[in-house]
Amino acid sequence: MQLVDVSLRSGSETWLYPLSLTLARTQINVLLGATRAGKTSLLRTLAGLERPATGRVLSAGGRDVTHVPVRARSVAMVYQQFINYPSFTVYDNIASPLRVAGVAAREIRERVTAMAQTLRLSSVLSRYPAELSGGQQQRVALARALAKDADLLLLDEPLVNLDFKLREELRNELPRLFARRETTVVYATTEPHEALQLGGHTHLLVAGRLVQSGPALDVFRRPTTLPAAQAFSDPPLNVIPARLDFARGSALLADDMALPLPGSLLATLPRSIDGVVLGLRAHQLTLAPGDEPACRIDGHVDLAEISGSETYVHVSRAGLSLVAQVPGVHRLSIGEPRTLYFKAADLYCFDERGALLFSPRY
Amino acid sequence: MNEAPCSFHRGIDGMAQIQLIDLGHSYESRPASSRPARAHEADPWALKPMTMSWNDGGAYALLGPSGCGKTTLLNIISGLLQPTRGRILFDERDVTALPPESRNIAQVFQFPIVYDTMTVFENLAFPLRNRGWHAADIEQRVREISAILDLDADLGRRARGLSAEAKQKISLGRGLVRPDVAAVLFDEPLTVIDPHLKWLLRRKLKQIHQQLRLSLIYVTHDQTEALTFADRVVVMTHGEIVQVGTAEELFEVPEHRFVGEFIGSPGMNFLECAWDGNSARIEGIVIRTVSAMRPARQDSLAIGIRPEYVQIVPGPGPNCVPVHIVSVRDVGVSTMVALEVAGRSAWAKLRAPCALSASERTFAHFPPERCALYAGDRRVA
Amino acid sequence: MNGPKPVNQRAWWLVLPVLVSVAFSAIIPLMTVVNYSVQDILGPTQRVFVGMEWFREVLRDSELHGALLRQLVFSGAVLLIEMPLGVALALAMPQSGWRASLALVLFAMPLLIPWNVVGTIWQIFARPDIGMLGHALTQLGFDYNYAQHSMDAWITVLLMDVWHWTSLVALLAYAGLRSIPEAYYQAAAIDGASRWAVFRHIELPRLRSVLMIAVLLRFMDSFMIYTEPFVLTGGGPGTATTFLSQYLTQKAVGQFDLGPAAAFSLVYFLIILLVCFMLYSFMKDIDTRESP
Amino acid sequence: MSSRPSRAFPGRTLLIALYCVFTLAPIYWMVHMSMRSNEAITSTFSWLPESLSLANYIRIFTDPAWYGGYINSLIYVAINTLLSVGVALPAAYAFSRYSFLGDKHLFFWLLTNRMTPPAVFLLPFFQLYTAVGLMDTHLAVALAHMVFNVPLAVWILEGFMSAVPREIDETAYIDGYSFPRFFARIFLPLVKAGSGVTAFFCFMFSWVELLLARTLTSVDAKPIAATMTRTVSAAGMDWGTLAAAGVLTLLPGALVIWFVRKYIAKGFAMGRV
Repeated sequence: MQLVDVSLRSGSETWLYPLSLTLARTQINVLLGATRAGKTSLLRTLAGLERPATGRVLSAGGRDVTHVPVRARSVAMVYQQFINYPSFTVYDNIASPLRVAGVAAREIRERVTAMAQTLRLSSVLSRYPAELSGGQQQRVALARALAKDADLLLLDEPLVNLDFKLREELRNELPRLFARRETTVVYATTEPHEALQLGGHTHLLVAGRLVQSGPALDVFRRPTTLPAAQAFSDPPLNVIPARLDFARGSALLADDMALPLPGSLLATLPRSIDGVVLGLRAHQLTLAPGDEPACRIDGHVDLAEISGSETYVHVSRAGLSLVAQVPGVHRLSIGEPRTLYFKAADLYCFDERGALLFSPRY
Repeated sequence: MNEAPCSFHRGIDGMAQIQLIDLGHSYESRPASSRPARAHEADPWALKPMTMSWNDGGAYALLGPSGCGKTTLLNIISGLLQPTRGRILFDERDVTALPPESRNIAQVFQFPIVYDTMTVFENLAFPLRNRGWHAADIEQRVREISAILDLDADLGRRARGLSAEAKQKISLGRGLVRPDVAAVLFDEPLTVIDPHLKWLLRRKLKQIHQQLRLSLIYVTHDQTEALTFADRVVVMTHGEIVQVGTAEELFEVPEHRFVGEFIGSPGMNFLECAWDGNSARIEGIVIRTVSAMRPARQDSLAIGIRPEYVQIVPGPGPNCVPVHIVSVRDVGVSTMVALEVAGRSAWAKLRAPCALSASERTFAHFPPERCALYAGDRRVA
Repeated sequence: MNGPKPVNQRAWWLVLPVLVSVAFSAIIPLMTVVNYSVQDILGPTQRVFVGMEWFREVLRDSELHGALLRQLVFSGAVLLIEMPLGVALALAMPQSGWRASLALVLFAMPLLIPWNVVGTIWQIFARPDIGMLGHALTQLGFDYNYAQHSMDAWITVLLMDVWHWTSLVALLAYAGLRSIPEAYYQAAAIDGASRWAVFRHIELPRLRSVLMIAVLLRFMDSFMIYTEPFVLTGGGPGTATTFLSQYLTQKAVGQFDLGPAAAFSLVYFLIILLVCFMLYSFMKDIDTRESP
Repeated sequence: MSSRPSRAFPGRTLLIALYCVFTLAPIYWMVHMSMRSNEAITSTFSWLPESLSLANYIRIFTDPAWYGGYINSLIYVAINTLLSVGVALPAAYAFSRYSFLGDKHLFFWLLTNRMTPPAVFLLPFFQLYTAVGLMDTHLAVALAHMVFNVPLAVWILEGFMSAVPREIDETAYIDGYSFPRFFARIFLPLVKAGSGVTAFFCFMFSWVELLLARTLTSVDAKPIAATMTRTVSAAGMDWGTLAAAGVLTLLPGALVIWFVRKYIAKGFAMGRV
């Protein structure tokens, strides 16, 4: 499946700027981006629910399907709301695409039963969707989409409306469900860690533009631009504007604090560069110095957010606010002075227009 | 009964402010649109009888999945719901039969509730005016609260045109404006807030608690919200309080299997084990734990260990069990390893990237100081 | 995501049946009316174009001025009585249980009675000789006779309309009240709000759109009232209760003045359209002034 | 279950009670009259029924001119309700789901038909239906009533349909449903309640209208409401029969209300809750 120069507009609003994108066949393709970045528009264009203003949509075989109506395409879709046919039982819901396609009754029964088994819906087949919990309703929607065995399976933030623990559970099940199929999966999400946990290919969208594509970890570790690094970062990427001081081999922050930079970094930078933007992922910051020599930034605690197994420590100092993702539970009071440590080798370096100058090695 | 772990005192800094005495609730006739059937539906208690007390000036969170009874408990405290059993005391005064307006509490709801026709100032002043405050005092208090919530610029505007965030801040402000309340209750107040703005409001709430020293009770299903906000978190499931503790306690020392599974991502591993009369064994290997007591029951024993503390080691040793690696996934900030231990699946969450591969057979080390024994659902001391 | 509705010109096919069915009974007759309004019909085949003649005549017609004035007073009185009464009834309705069902069914009853039967019911009810109301008033010493005294006729017609239509306002307001989330009342209780404050600051603002519909419906229907007073008073005594529709019918069917009747029809229709539009913009205006 | 905050205000029960009495009194009086003979009515005044006579009702049920009126009314009301809901369903779907050239103007124009005084159309209707040979048929009345019922039906149904998430339609198209099949199998069951409410309103407004119904009929399709004007005879008003006929016109309405009593509140919210 391939999009060529596709753009999407509605009235005066542009949802997608012209972009070309090739989906990795029979893999999970994650569309990652903030709300209104164009994920849903892209999914709807792939499904045929929206006609692109420009460009073409090509099917796996290279056939132009831009103007093929939705009904005639081999796609299935799962929405973030739990969309099922309220007047059908769970069984009829799962069977519905098969019935429309004219599959033989016996085969329908077999496929629905098998699908219900996989998604643990066997005991509720005769109930109506409204009688089910949110997690079950979304599993019904998944089952209906999977039962169809379409070439293209689209999922639009399917877990976002579920309770935290249910989300975790279903997220672990999903890759297993997709793995057995000859289906190209496109999964839209706003959450970077979801993209990482699902694996596969990640396509980063920022404000209606495709900024980077590639295997999830590659995109995460080697963003080509600052917006890409920021889009694929949760908690947010720590962004530190600095001036370079090649003589002393360090970067000067806004309040003239000097950060020593590794020689390997400085060596790659042209001498003409003055201002840069340093990027640092939250999990690279620690509350205690490690064994290796580390850089340090002093500041005051804004808030320690405890997620359960981790703590997000928000620290600020003159014009700079940072967030550190540290393992374990740390209760820190607001305003408490605190030092954050990190290794200079973990810094990303971008020029002032956001292009990557240096990326840490993995 | 399950009352034992629920009652506690916080040293000498004053008497308990809110006391629940043998409090329980059941809905005799469930509404037709009630929640879907669950395994425990036969249980008549929406809230099992409980006794506990909450201190003046504390920040508490009621945490649990939807349908666990936390909102029922909140509504009983606020007086919107009459408990079918037990009493509730504010400062030793029995308020069980009092309506909300006579209870001296404030509440902030899940969705912003503002009086559309009033300005922001009038909204904030409303609870004070209704109680006959003098105009000058109202003015001063409203300015104080609006300053804390960054609402100063909007004070003269009508509430209806504002964003959801601003409206919810008005709701928060109306909850906080009365200085003499016994408690301010929050019912998932950040639901409508944009995810990337949530931490700012969480911070506001913490600051407010430090500045105003009001007693706050916060209901949520979001563990981050509860653990970040509260000094003490009350974890509930199936209408029952299973643990009350600080964030550290809930993470390090879950008293109940539910707490272990619910807190943390992924939750705690529970691995079935046998009891040989002296120690716990998995596949015949002795597993030492921090539990010093002998388990009261010998069946359904399990070793609980957090995925963060599981170590993958190349060979056997003390507290090491053979494992089968199911999958290895580098998720950027850590490596998630799915294991199979004695036929049970478990997670290991490793900080550093590792050179493991799926379907490999190796060993997992469970550090004894990180392991605890669970008999049934409860942790063995 | 709730984006804008997709543009789809083929949706016209779905609207076509409505268009055809309504156009048949609305556009063709309207054309006829427009046609008549500018012609003098002298015979089946003899017509003369007279331009604005009939309009001028109609606008100078003092009988029509009288009917229009009565109509405006009547519609104004209807709105002033039925709106507050309907809202009060909606507020007073039981919240749930069999009482609520009973009240709903009772309230809906007058709405489902054929309009001429409404007139008949009130005729039987209010006549001084055989009617309960008329008899009672006479017994109490009032010289009540709606067939002879203009004032009595007026009050009776108004009372009949209140009886007939207040339920509609009450039911609309009741439905609007039911859609206010419970949490608003809970918040108000906790804030210590008085019953009046709850009404003023929660219920009334949230009933705004429903009440707008009610005002428009009541205005339109009262402005077009025909059957009920026709049966009850026949427009009398004299012309005391002759409203616009009756006057129009007299002109068109009774006197067969087709041209003036048609011109009058158009003026009538335009007045309704204009007043509805004014009411609508007025209420919209309040709406926008409330939210700067 | 929950102790709802009090919404009571002083005198609320009294207000409801008084209004119920006000609503019931004229109806009671008509029922009372319907069971008295004409002589009794005009000679003696009585607050309470002294003898329950069904003579007036028997007269109606044995005279085809009387009961025929009921049947005529019910026939054109039924035709009108079916046609109105039938044409409004696809149109309301179009308004709730798509934007198309002139959609807002069309919707507004439809609503203006609700604002047209029936008196305005009396004569043109008469001529039009005479010209197409529909005079004095049930269809004529049904069609005429569609002028105000179809706009109303579109308006109410549009509210109900907008409450159904658009994603359901899309899911069905993705599943391979054709539009007619989707509409019949999936969408209609979802707006069942809305269609019921709409039918109720169409029934109501067609049933209570007389002016057009009377103008467009003479013999074959004459509605009951028009038949009632016959009771003025040489011997003065036949009050008893008139009251009995009036009582009988209440029954269909009362019956319908009873069936939809649970949905009345929702119906008046027009699906826009």
